[in-house]
Amino acid sequence: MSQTIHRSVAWVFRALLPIVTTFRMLIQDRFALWGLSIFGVFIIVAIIAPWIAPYDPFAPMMTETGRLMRLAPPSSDHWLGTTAFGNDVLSQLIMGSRVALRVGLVAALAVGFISTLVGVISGYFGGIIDDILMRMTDVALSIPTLPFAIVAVGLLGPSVDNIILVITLLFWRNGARIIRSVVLTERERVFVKWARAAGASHLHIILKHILPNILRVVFLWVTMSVAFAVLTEASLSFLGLGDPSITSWGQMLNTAFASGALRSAWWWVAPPSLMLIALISSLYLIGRAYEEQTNPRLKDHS
Amino acid sequence: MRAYITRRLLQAILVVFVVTTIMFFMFRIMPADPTTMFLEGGMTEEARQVLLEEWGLNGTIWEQYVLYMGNLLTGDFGNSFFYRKPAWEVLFPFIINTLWIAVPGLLLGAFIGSALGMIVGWAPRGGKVERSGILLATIIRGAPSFVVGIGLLAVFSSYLNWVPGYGMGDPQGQTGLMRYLNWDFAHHLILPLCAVIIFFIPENLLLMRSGVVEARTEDYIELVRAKGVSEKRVAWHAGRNSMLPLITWLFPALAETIAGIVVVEIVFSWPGVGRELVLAVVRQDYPVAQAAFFLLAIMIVLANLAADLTYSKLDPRVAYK
Amino acid sequence: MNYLVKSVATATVGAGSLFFASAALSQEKLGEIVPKLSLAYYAADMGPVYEQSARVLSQEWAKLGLEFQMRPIQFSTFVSDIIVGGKLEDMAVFSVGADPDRIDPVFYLNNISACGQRANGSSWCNEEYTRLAEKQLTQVNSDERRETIHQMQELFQSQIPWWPVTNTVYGILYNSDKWENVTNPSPVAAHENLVDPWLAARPLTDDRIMDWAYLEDVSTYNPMSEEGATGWMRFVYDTFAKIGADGKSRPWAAESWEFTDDTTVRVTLRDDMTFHDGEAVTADDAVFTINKIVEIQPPTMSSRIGNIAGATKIDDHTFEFNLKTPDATFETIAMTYLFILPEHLWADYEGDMVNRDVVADGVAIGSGPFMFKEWRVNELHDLRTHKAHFAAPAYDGIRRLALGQADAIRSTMLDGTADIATTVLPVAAMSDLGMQEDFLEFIEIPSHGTMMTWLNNTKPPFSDLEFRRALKTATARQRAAIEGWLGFAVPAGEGNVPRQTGQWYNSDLEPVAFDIDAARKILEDAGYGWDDDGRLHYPVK
Amino acid sequence: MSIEFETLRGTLEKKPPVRLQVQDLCVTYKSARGPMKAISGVSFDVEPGSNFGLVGESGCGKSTVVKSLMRLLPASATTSGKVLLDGNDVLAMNRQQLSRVRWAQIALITQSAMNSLDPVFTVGDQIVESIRAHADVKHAVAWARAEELFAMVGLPPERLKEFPHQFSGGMRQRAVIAMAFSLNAGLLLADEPTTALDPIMQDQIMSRIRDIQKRLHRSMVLVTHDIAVVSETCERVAIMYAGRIVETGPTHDVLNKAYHPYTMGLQNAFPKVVAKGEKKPPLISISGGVPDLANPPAGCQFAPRCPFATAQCRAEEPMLRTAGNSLVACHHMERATEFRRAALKAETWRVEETLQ
Repeated sequence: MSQTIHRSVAWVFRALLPIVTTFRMLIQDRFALWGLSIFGVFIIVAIIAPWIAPYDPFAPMMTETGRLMRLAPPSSDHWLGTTAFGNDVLSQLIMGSRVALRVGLVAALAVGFISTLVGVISGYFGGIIDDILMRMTDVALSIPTLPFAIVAVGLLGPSVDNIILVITLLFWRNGARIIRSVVLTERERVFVKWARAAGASHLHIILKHILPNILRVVFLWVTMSVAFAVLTEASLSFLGLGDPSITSWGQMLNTAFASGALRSAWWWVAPPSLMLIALISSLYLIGRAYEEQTNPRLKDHS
Repeated sequence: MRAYITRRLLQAILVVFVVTTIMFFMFRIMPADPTTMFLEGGMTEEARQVLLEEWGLNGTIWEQYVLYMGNLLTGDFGNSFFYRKPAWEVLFPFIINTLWIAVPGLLLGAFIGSALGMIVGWAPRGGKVERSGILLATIIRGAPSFVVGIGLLAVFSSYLNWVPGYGMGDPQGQTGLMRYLNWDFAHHLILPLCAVIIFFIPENLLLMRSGVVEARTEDYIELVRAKGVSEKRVAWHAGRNSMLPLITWLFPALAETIAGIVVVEIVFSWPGVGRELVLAVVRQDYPVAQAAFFLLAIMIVLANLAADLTYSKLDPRVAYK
Repeated sequence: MNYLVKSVATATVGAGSLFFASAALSQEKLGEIVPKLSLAYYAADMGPVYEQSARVLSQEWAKLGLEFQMRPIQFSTFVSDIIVGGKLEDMAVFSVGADPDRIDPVFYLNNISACGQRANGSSWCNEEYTRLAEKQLTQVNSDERRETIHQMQELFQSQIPWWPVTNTVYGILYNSDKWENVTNPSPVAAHENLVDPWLAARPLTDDRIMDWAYLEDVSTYNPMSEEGATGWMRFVYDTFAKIGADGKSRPWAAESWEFTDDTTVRVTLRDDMTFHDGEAVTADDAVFTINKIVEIQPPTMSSRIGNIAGATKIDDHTFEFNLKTPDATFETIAMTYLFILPEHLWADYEGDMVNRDVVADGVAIGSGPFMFKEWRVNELHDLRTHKAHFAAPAYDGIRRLALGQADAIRSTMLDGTADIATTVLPVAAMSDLGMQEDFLEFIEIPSHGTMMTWLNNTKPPFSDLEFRRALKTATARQRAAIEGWLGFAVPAGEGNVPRQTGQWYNSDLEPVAFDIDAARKILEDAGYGWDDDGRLHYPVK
Repeated sequence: MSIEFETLRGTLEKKPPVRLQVQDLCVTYKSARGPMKAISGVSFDVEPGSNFGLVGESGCGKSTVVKSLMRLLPASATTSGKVLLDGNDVLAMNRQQLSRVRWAQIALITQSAMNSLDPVFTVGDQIVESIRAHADVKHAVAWARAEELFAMVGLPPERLKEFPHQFSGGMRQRAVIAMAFSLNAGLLLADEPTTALDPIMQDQIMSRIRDIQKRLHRSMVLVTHDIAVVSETCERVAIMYAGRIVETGPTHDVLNKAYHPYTMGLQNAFPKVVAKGEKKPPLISISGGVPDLANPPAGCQFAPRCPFATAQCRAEEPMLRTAGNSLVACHHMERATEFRRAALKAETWRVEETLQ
């Protein structure tokens, strides 16, 4: 029994190793540094959001005269002013980070898992399984992203969990294809042939030989999926399909847009837009830098 | 080559068939049904049955499915519940409006994107041009299309007031074909088109750039330069070779384009397929929504096929078994 | 998100229960805990107002020791599941619009309160109340009917199965430099009214086309199948009568009418009416239209023509309605809805009349104040004034722009492309604009549109009258009006009929003031108790 | 043939062979491990119409020399010295002048023809591109010239319409050769044109190049590590080692009366075809490797591998001095005859015993 624990611990350690090396490699690239730091800030803000948000995101702010403080421009006690419903924009912004990251990370992990599963199985086993899975991927690739999401959220109801489910249903397809192509090249490697000849089980080969080598692509794909997930959640919320009981940035923009305050209340519209851009592009920065470091032909040899 | 095309077409038909089926069942198991709009107004139960029967919604789901698919083969998308006109007739004018921003947007975005990508890719490695090019492209790529839309609206329409922000033309404008060919329509087209172009540039730029960066280390580039041709011509060789990954990405990206365009149409009140699709889904107008999905699925599948064919034209090495 | 609601509630309740626990002293055994209640409301696709109101109301109700699960539901699913589907789990907060039909209280009294009615989502069934409901329908004499209606509200107020929270205030924003005499359509919403402000308005400049920034809700110009935009259809097709502000019908195409007996109404038409193609409007057209409708029974009209047997011509300008049963609402609901089609354009049409594409056939011709000119779907509707109409407006035409989103409407109002805006742009934004810009004027339209709270009367705790009384006492109507509707709604009255319906509202129902402590007192007297962390428990069995 | 084509051919034929003078050429690469001096002070002249050989182990910098002559080095390289084509210095030219000179006066046959042709353009188009870059002629005329060039290298003209991947290795090399002659450049640089080919094909290609050379009377710089090829093709030769010319002169003298130990070692390491009945000399290789250019040893670069190296060799770098008809960079060139006899014996080159 102790022997298997020992081996699994070793395996976990070995699986973690590439992530550590990736991290160290990423640091050298200036873009990745920028991306990682911005992303890090978002994660910290998301974790400590309830404590640093000055007000409850939905609490109505009252003026001295007891009237609802609507569309107040930024002031000392409301750094980013208030919304058309008298809520504090800064608190909604901070709480919004929690939603964006929750959707982003959970959906990305789910997408990453399914893409890897489909990619590895169809890439490694090939034959009929490969055909079936690839035809399924073709079908999934032909479904227009947002319209499908609109129908699905209409069907399931506009809660955050449903949005995560819809995003997972939508984005596993691209990853599956990328990972499958990488697995195909790995499978042809000589040592895989030897291992097979030596009687190793499929699972053993996949875990020991195939998976570690494609971790690079999986990591890249998961980073991109976080960006897609945040982007799609924001678009869905903006279209009014988001969960109104939460304060995602897309939801803030939807409320601003629906209240016709888009042009007058810049302090209500600009911050969530900038947060979205910052978060998504920081992820793209990490993904891009990662791709350049690990793709020999792109590496900057100067 | 011919065998390949027929195989791909068969595959395409299968894919479109499956997508339409998925969409059909998704609409049918929606809790609300199209008569909801009238129930609120107090429609009697018998009247509701008459409507359901007229719209072919009263049989079992399986009967409805067979009926729908049967009609589909004969090109009949069924009548819209809301407009009571053939779904195709409802959608057709919207398709043209969407194409007005989708096609030029896609092409201009791809053209500008790849041109910039070539410049950034050809610039000295690690230089200022490369760094700022990549940073800018990544930031714009990070902006959701509605943020781009809102930004354009805020700056050009409300602050600078150069361009109208909404609709497709002045209410007094001419009608029929002439309405598309006049200055006023172009004036309204500018902002939504820019939003789509901006939505497209970053991907193209970054893909072309990495293509050019890879190509410039190739041996043939050295020989071309040795031939004493102009530097621009040498860059063209690198650019020409990096068009391949671009094309394979560009056409299938239509699935994402439609998503982006739906939001652009809503932000700019542009009467296109995307906006009508959202309205149709909210109204439970299945035939129109399904016709729109059918149309989008076909566009995407054809795009994939087009990508493969142009790929072979661009890269002679790819022979088709 | 709901943990926030819970934490706010427990904090305040904690203090409260400390006080009560010490007062109660005795080791009172608590009954079973009241479970988490789901609160359904319109999702974000209907705008942020409903979410904000539901939150405010649930915050106050939570002070009774209750806990809520917020459940946003998309509009169409909400209507089909909860309003007509009978699938209301616990509670719902939603609103119904200010349709002209609802000036006659039958919707509030019967449709959503009487036994067996499909729209009775709160599934409250009281035999006595339902008997009165059927009776008032047949009372053609309005005084008798008012007496019965007031009695019904008395009975309803004693049971309070559900209750209204606020009445919506609509608004109109118009360009006062270009238009004057823009009258107030209250209590009906502007897009449902014809005379106010549309026919009353007068142009001040040479731009004699009124541009109305709105959304796209018209599905066809065939009045037999249009349900969503009946208001707009009445611009083209005249009706026999018009609803007045006092809830009574006023003559329109029908000069006068009277009940010759309980089931026949003799109507005399105006003699100066012409269709848009110049043909005179006679009783033949009216009789032809009514009999055709009764014969075809168009589905969308079913709720209004169920009681009509047919029509018989008396002479060129008089005819009689033959009703199946006496119907008190005929004047206010049917006469203001039924339209007149030109017989000479429809008589020889064989196809399915209900689905006839009138625009394509070029027969979008009625006798209303405006003539059809053009319809670009999802873009605009263009109507020109029918000069010969007896109440023709003082300008040349009306154009409705299908902009469909608040920001577009706002900017078209500001740059002068649009002259008037009535909805989609929130009322608060309209009033802000009215104040900021001197060329924009804002009119407030108090309406009978109602936001109401429904309870599932079939199961505890809502089956207990005391609990319902306590819940009503803890309903923060004022806060909902201010924080949910941004001040553009007024706290609703008592009973189930809106105060704005004028004569039908029973004003001497004894009011229930908002008071959390009184509400907790009611619960305590009824045997309910609170545990240490302030959660409400049922009385001990 | 159209008149235009005749005029084009006429102008090209009249172009004289070019005189190349390379004076003190230095090339240093900027790399992660600091600057690397790939070429330190190479000078040689190529008479018009003559063939000049550049011989040395791979990594001795001979390809870098060729590339620097046409300024094709990557951005990380810095070049100094002079490269005179009929008197004007290529290194001093601006981009405009350089592009006029490239291919018109100085053309290149690359080493690995495998991927030196752009895969997405037809071979014909690439040749036409080189012609039209310099001569303002219609596409058809340039195509006719390309057909003539293909005939010259023995390739069927209809293959011009095909893509590089449809050519075999040998055919692709011949296509590159055809392209090199497209403008009848005065100076031809052949950078190991046959290394990537099998021996039979090598011989065919080299004899093809020699015939064209004789017919067109161009000057040529042939870079190779194959002494046999050099001896058959080039009138003069230079032996390069670690970025320097260690010996240069008429091919016959250098190969038969070598003064520099490296030249002697080079000959031993190369299989010679001997007349029937003669004993085959043993193959002796020079042990050790090329010095690390990042931190080169002091004194003569060959000292660490030279069996006759003395203290002076390790201290002071020898300069090129005349020896017979050649120039040689060795402190002990006067003992050349003794070295030559010792060099023939295998044990001379065994490193262990000869640690003087």
